Amino acid sequence: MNELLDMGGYAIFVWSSYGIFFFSLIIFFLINILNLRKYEKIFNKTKNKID
Amino acid sequence: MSNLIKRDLLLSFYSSANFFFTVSFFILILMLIPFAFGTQTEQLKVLFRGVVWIALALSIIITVDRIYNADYEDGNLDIIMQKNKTIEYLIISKYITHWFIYCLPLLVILPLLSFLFYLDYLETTQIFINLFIGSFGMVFIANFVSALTLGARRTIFLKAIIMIPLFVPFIIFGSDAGSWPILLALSMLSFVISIYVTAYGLRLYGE
Amino acid sequence: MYIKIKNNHIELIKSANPYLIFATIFAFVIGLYYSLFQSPPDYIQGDSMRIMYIHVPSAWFALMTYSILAGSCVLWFITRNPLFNVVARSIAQVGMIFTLMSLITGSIWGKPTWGVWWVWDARLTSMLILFFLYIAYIFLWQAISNKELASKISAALAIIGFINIPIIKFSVDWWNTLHQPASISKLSAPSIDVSMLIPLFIMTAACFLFLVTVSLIRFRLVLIENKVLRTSN
Amino acid sequence: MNELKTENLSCKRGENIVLNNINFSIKSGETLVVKGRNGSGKTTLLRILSSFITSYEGKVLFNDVGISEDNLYNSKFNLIGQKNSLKENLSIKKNLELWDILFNEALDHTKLLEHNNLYHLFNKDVSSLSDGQKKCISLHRLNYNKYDLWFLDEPFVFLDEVNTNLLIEKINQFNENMGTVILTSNINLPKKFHKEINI
Repeated sequence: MNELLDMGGYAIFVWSSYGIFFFSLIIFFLINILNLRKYEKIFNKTKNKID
Repeated sequence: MSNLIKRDLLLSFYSSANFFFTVSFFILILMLIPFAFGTQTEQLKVLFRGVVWIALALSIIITVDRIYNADYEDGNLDIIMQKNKTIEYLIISKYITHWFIYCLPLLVILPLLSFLFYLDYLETTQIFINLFIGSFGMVFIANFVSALTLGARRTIFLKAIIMIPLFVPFIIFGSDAGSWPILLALSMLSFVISIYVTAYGLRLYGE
Repeated sequence: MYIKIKNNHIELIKSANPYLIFATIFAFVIGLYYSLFQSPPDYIQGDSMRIMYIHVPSAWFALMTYSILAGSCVLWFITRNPLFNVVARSIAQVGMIFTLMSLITGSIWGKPTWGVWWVWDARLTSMLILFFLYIAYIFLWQAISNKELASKISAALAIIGFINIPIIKFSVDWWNTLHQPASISKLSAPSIDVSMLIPLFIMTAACFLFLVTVSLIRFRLVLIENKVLRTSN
Repeated sequence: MNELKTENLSCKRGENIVLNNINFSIKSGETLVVKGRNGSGKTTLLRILSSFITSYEGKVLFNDVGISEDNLYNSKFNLIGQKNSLKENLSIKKNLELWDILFNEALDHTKLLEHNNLYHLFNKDVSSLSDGQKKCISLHRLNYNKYDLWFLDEPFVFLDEVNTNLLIEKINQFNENMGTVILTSNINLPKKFHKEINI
């Protein structure tokens, strides 16, 4: 297991790049999902008003 | 067309964009080189070639609002577009005035400045030819960026972000002595693109 | 910006969403397993070349997304079908994220491989410029308050950027003597082992799924944003 | 004798219908007042008539020729928009000089400004003036006299009683010289003009 974490001496490079990559992707995904929810709420409100 | 050129030159003379100010701007930017990098003759020669382009790019970037944005915001652009039915003439006269006010001063002062930086006649001529050709291309680019961003007010940083990538080829080839034919091709290409895109932008905002 | 899109199409996209999210996560887990555990280290670069499995797909999709973006902007101008504008706007930000990721992972990979974080060669420089083109496209749209106008203007800008990228690549290539062979040609070279191709392809597929999932979410977001902006006016 | 008329003029902005079936016709020597609430498309109508907006349905005819086909149409009207077209950091004198070049006509400004009691501000910066004074100077463009048509967008906003009457007098004079005026307004005017439409 230690050998795997060590990545042949390149641990900091490999793990940091994978970390940054997935962290950004997840954050980006969440921002968009939450934005969509927010706008759906606003949209439903205005729709109810019109109805 | 000649009326618009006359009017723009007079306007720039009345506001703080006359010849005296633009020349001072160039001298001051280039004066920063020895302060930042020291006074070794060889190094100054190399740096001068590049920084002269950066000074030109800066002067075009900080004045991009004056091409169409100022006239758009106070309503003069309506009058200008009404008086110049053929929009291409309008655009070409804007090219001429913008080049005249912000690029010509640099070309005039260039021989003097290059002697301050120990360049000889041959090198000065090469830089002069490159600047002369490349500055036209940069003016074309600045014009269409100004026309496209008319609705986005006071966003000089955004305009710089749009413009600098488009300036990159000019600066790369401009700082090389023998590549004026490529610069000429780039300038011509940007002229063709610019005149279409500027007309497109102006028509959109006229609506 | 009036879009005639049938409600049942939106419903279809909506119902596909959880499956797509699941498939993306699944593909990434498999891809991670293969790229971190199940593939041998490169005999020259060692384990550091594992970064390639995320770097190369990001770079591919950064370029591909910009091509789709510019292509749909062109199609929008030709056909005047506003759907293309919505496609362009929903895909732009995903492309920006992929560009940023390929820049970051690329420079982290560059440190152990070349010994420096950054090389001023044509590919890296044009990637950096590509990132700023995405930024210009997205923020110009936000800066213009008339949204219909903003879409037209930023679409014009995207097309200009598409012309600009090859010019920049050519000029930086000319300017720089530090040439690196492109990754795709590296792939076709026999030096790459099949065991390395498998994780690369799985990661590419996972990134593609991510692109599709988020683009479809953003597609719905952009549509609803248009409606909200219109009713609030 | 000129005639400007519209036939079933409609204009859409995205999905919003801004103008719906506008019909009017106006001859030389007449004034048309366009009334309507804020945001009812008065400015859009003027921008269509001055050929800035070209995407509309219906027809706009000047002497029975569509305005987009008439190459000389642009030199026949004088549009005074809601923006003042003044450079804030320049003096009135310099602003008027710039206009003189654009309009290609040298006016005797001193005399005309005395008429509006503005001559003592001739060398003052525009930014130091009040909104009403700026509007007065903006309307000063009406003195350029080669035009058959005037399009005035909200000309009475910010004007005091004296200046309002002066402007009405000016419009009457222009009508007597066979000029056509189209003006927009969202308030009741002190004088009745020839025609009026509500949009």
